[in-house]
Amino acid sequence: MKPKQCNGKVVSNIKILDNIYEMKLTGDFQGNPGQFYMLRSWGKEPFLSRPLSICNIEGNLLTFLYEVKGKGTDIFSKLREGDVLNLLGPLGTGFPLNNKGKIGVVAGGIGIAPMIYLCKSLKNDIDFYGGFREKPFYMDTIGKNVNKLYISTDSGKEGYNGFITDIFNPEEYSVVYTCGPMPMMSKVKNICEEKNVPLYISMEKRMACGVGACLGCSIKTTSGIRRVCKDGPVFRGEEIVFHD
Amino acid sequence: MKPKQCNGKVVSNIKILDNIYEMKLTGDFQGNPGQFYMLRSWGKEPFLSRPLSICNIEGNLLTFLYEVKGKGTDIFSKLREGDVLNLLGPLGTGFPLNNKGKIGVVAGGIGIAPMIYLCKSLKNDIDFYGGFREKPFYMDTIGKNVNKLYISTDSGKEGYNGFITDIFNPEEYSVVYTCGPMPMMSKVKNICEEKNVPLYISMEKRMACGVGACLGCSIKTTSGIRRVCKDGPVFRGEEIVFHD
Amino acid sequence: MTSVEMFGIKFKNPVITASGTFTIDYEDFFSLSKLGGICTKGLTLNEKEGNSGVRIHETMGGLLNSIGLQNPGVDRYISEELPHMEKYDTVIIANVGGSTIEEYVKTIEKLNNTNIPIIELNISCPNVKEGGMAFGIKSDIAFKVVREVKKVCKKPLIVKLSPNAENILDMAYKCCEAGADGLSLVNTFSGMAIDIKNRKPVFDNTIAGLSGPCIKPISLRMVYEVSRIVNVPIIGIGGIVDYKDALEYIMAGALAVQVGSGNFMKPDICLDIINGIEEFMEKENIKSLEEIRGIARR
Amino acid sequence: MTSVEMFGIKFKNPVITASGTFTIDYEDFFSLSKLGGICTKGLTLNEKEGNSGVRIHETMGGLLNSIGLQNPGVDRYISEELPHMEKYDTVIIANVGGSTIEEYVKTIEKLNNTNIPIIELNISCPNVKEGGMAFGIKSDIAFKVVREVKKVCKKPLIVKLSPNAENILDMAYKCCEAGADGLSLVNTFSGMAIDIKNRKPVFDNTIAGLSGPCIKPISLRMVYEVSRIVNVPIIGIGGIVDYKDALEYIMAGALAVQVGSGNFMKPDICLDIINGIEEFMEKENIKSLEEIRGIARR
Ligand SMILES: Cc1cc2nc3c(=O)[nH]c(=O)nc-3n(C[C@H](O)[C@H](O)[C@H](O)COP(=O)(O)OP(=O)(O)OC[C@H]3O[C@@H](n4cnc5c(N)ncnc54)[C@H](O)[C@@H]3O)c2cc1C
Ligand SMILES: Cc1cc2nc3c(=O)[nH]c(=O)nc-3n(C[C@H](O)[C@H](O)[C@H](O)COP(=O)(O)OP(=O)(O)OC[C@H]3O[C@@H](n4cnc5c(N)ncnc54)[C@H](O)[C@@H]3O)c2cc1C
Ligand SMILES: Cc1cc2nc3c(=O)[nH]c(=O)nc-3n(C[C@H](O)[C@H](O)[C@H](O)COP(=O)(O)O)c2cc1C
Ligand SMILES: Cc1cc2nc3c(=O)[nH]c(=O)nc-3n(C[C@H](O)[C@H](O)[C@H](O)COP(=O)(O)O)c2cc1C
Ligand code: FES
Ligand code: FES
Repeated sequence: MKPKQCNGKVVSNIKILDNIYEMKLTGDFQGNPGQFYMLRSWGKEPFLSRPLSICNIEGNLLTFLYEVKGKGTDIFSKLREGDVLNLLGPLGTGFPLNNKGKIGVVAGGIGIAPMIYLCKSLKNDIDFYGGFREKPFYMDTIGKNVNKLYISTDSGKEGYNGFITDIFNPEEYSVVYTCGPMPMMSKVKNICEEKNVPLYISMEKRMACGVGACLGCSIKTTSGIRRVCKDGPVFRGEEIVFHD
Repeated sequence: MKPKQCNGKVVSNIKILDNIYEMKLTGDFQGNPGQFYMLRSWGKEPFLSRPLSICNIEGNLLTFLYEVKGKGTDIFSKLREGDVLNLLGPLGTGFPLNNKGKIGVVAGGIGIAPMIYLCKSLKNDIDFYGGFREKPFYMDTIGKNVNKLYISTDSGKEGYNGFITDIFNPEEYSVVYTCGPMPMMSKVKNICEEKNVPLYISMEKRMACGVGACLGCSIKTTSGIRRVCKDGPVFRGEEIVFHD
Repeated sequence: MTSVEMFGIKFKNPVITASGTFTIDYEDFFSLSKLGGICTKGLTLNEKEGNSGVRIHETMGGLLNSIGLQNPGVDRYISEELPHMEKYDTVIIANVGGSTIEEYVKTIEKLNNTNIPIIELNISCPNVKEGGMAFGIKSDIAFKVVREVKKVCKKPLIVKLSPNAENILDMAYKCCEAGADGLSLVNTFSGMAIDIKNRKPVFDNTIAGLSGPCIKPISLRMVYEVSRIVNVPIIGIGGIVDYKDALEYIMAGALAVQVGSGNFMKPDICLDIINGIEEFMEKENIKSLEEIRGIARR
Repeated sequence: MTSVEMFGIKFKNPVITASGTFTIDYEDFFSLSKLGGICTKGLTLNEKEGNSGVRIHETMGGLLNSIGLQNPGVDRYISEELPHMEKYDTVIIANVGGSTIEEYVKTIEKLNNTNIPIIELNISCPNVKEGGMAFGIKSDIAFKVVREVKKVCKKPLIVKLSPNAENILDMAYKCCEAGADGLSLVNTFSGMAIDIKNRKPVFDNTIAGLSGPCIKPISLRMVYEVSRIVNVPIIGIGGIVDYKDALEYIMAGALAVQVGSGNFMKPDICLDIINGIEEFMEKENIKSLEEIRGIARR
């Protein structure tokens, strides 16, 4: 599927919780779970577009789930029905979907965004582990392929009080997928390695071009320098080296 | 009337003709004809605010009439009901309102903006001369103090076919006010000087601060260097020196 | 909490308005006594009318200006404008321009007789005797200027560096050698714009001065580098429009900052910056700016 | 109509993609044969992994980058990437980096054996033998590099100037004296950013390179000034994101332009620029870009 430039028209853009928003666009979209789009709804400033993962695609409806962090996401959060964005995508290499057996998905915070689409696309049985700070969100959209849903919160307000990695056991799974904060993913990697379970990690690094040209998103992997935007964002667990 | 920072909420923002828009804001506004506000409806980019003349104030309703020229006015034209702008004003020195006798007003193109408020504020009998490129606009709002309305268009589509200065004769007026393109105002000045009729000219120059600090809007007058934003925009005719 | 001291003079806070961008006209919008300090417009010995033609041109993230040092001359400044400014409880810094060493010297002699506590020497002006190149380009020329000025100047002398200097480190070093009590940097960058419809430069003078957020990455780098090699107080200038920008300069090594073009965005932007610094200090439990000054250098 | 010629080589139009900002990856979005030319990423003798840590930081109107010349080395570039790029009908310019004169020379000897028609020498790289200062700062050092490179280079040689040069005019002049067949300017400006939460520079290397619309007023001024004193073709670079920017450079004296960071805004931004130039020429009845090249200088 070749990426392309296209427009998306805002159908809805609603606050889910605190700084978390869900935006739905209509247009001509395609893409696999783990792939992303570069978005902009402005002219020259901010200079760069912003990468957001595909959270769902259904027909001509594309869903993003995003957290307001700074300038760009703040502008996104103010878009209204009818506003038009420029999109570039689908970009990057997503999750492999051809694994057999039971699958474990471990997501932290806004890292759940690509995992929603993943869970909807996989035909396997899935156990979903979601770690949140204050309160879980968006878990109602997770779809029927999810068998068991494990929730943790740092606040203890819902689910297990602590890190999701405390209650994550990969032994039953043929493969594990993870996306979320680096420390969480690093822990997941250690756990999976211990139990010898194959792992796929969705990485994040600041991007300029999103298409593989600027080398701004390069990371050092065990298989050499790789671009998160083109060679990833999804990498095999053994390729990724986490620091501290 | 000290200028201040304030907000204005868009009540309406409608296209009048081609690139001409009328925007009405609610807020706590004050100001005299010929005074202006610095407006911005964005963060840091474009960097500078944009000056627009008061086209009318009625109660808590402030009207601007503006032409889309570039970045800033383009953004203004896309504002919708409920959007909020930052305003600074009222700024500058407006038209003197205490002249006796019949008054001539000569305006060209978007230069009519401040003249609308002027005509509504003066108690005198007014003859209004409006010069336009294609078609006259906004002339229905001019108010009942206007005695005679002379219109010219370059296109010949309405009114006199040619320059408004061709049909302008200041002899009956105790004072003349003008705002519009430099060549027009220069001609008005020559005509008034010939007939010895006092003239007030509203000048325009690119502005950065709008409050008298940056000296970006300085012009050379017969009474020395003057700031358009603070010492003007309205100057006595004899102060202004037009080049070519 | 936010106060800083320079040459034994106390500033309420490290936020000073930059030369040529802030005048008494701003008193309509807030009390100028809230400012750490105010830098006057560039004062020259005689009145200057400034440049003809377009004086301001907006660019991406900033603006080009070609004001041309318009000012009433030092005498009229002292008699007409200074008394009004002195009503406010803030530190006044007199910014001095000139095209010859003699002009600088004479202007400063006049300022010696006022209560203005600090002089800032603008060495970015074109230097007529040396063929129009600014004093601030070559460090040897700057050295001479500063040494001569220092001989007559009875107040602490801050030298304001130009980012167009051939070598900003050498420039800073030589100015200190010549006796500068402090450095402020930077002045505007030489830039230009062309009007493609007229097929001509926008400015009558062709070259104009670039300022605003667009220059911040470069000016911050200069402040960072200079503050590592000199021991005098440094005032960071360039594209500061919020408290985060100001803190970057302070963490790079600046004792105080100047806000220039930012004033055009919002007349009381300096108050926002001062409040922002204060809140940041509270949140991060910083008792004095000294704790974070130059901290990014280590 | 928009075509230009340099060293007897014809470019369809004056729009070339700048080194390090454009790769074959863009072929998904438009036919690269539409471009006037493509500059390769900076090629070095041996493979380079590039810098650690953050590599991109957005600033007002642009970005800082600290890629650190990541590239597969000239050999692998020639064997793996060049054949793919050569499928397109556009002029390829090989951008060459290095830390010593010998490295430049060896890299260029390898490029001599390819069909690449033009070499662009990036003298902004830190120069290990002279203590890490870039070759592009002091004109005497640049002179030596260019003279040595010129001895072996069998293709027309464009020297890419750094805006951090102490004296851009002297630099341009010396590079031409040393045999440069053309000049391109500018490379990125030395800049930095500080993460106030961490109280540390954003980049592991502290200093990074600033590019984008924010630098345009400065780089345009440099192109304007340099084009007045040299007779070789000049390629204008810096902050070009629309046809108006490109035309400003051409009116300042540039024969062609390079678009760098702009590609990140919109993958086919170069097409928009090419079309915009064409429309402008039609509207203004300009038959050849020669008619307006340098017109703002007169
Ligand atoms: C492949 C990929 C997919 C992503 N998918 C999602 C998603 O589905 N939902 C979501 O909420 N977020 C997602 N992100 C992160 C999102 O792109 C950033 O949060 C966003 O770009 C921040 O922009 P901003 O203007 O709001 O913040 P800024 O003002 O630019 O910066 C705020 C903070 O965000 C970080 N940041 C800035 N730019 C980037 C960038 N280009 N990439 C990563 N981090 C950056 C900086 O470290 C900074 O501290 C994804 C990132 C990548 C690389
Ligand atoms: C005191 C005063 C009152 C004004 N009142 C009105 C009004 O009531 N209605 C109206 O339509 N216009 C008015 N103008 C003109 C208006 O301010 C400019 O058209 C507007 O700022 C252009 O901004 P822009 O971003 O759309 O264009 P830009 O993209 O900034 O530039 C487009 C063109 O407009 C000119 N321009 C740019 N900035 C300014 C500036 N700050 N001042 C003047 N010209 C500029 C430039 O020469 C350029 O060619 C007034 C100007 C002044 C000084
Ligand atoms: C309109 C204008 C006028 C200026 N006049 C002076 C001046 O007279 N003397 C001086 O030393 N600097 C002058 N400057 C430079 C500023 O003091 C400051 O060094 C520069 O603008 C960079 O800071 P900024 O990015 O915050 O604007 C002027 C700047 C502007 C924008
Ligand atoms: C991410 C990035 C990588 C770059 N890599 C190189 C390089 O390898 N060699 C080089 O000569 N210039 C390099 N440059 C500089 C650009 O070619 C160009 O000179 C500079 O970005 C200014 O142009 P712009 O403002 O259009 O981006 C790079 C710039 C960027 C943004
Ligand atoms: S973001 Fe440019 S290569 Fe990945
Ligand atoms: S716009 Fe700044 S002095 Fe008039």
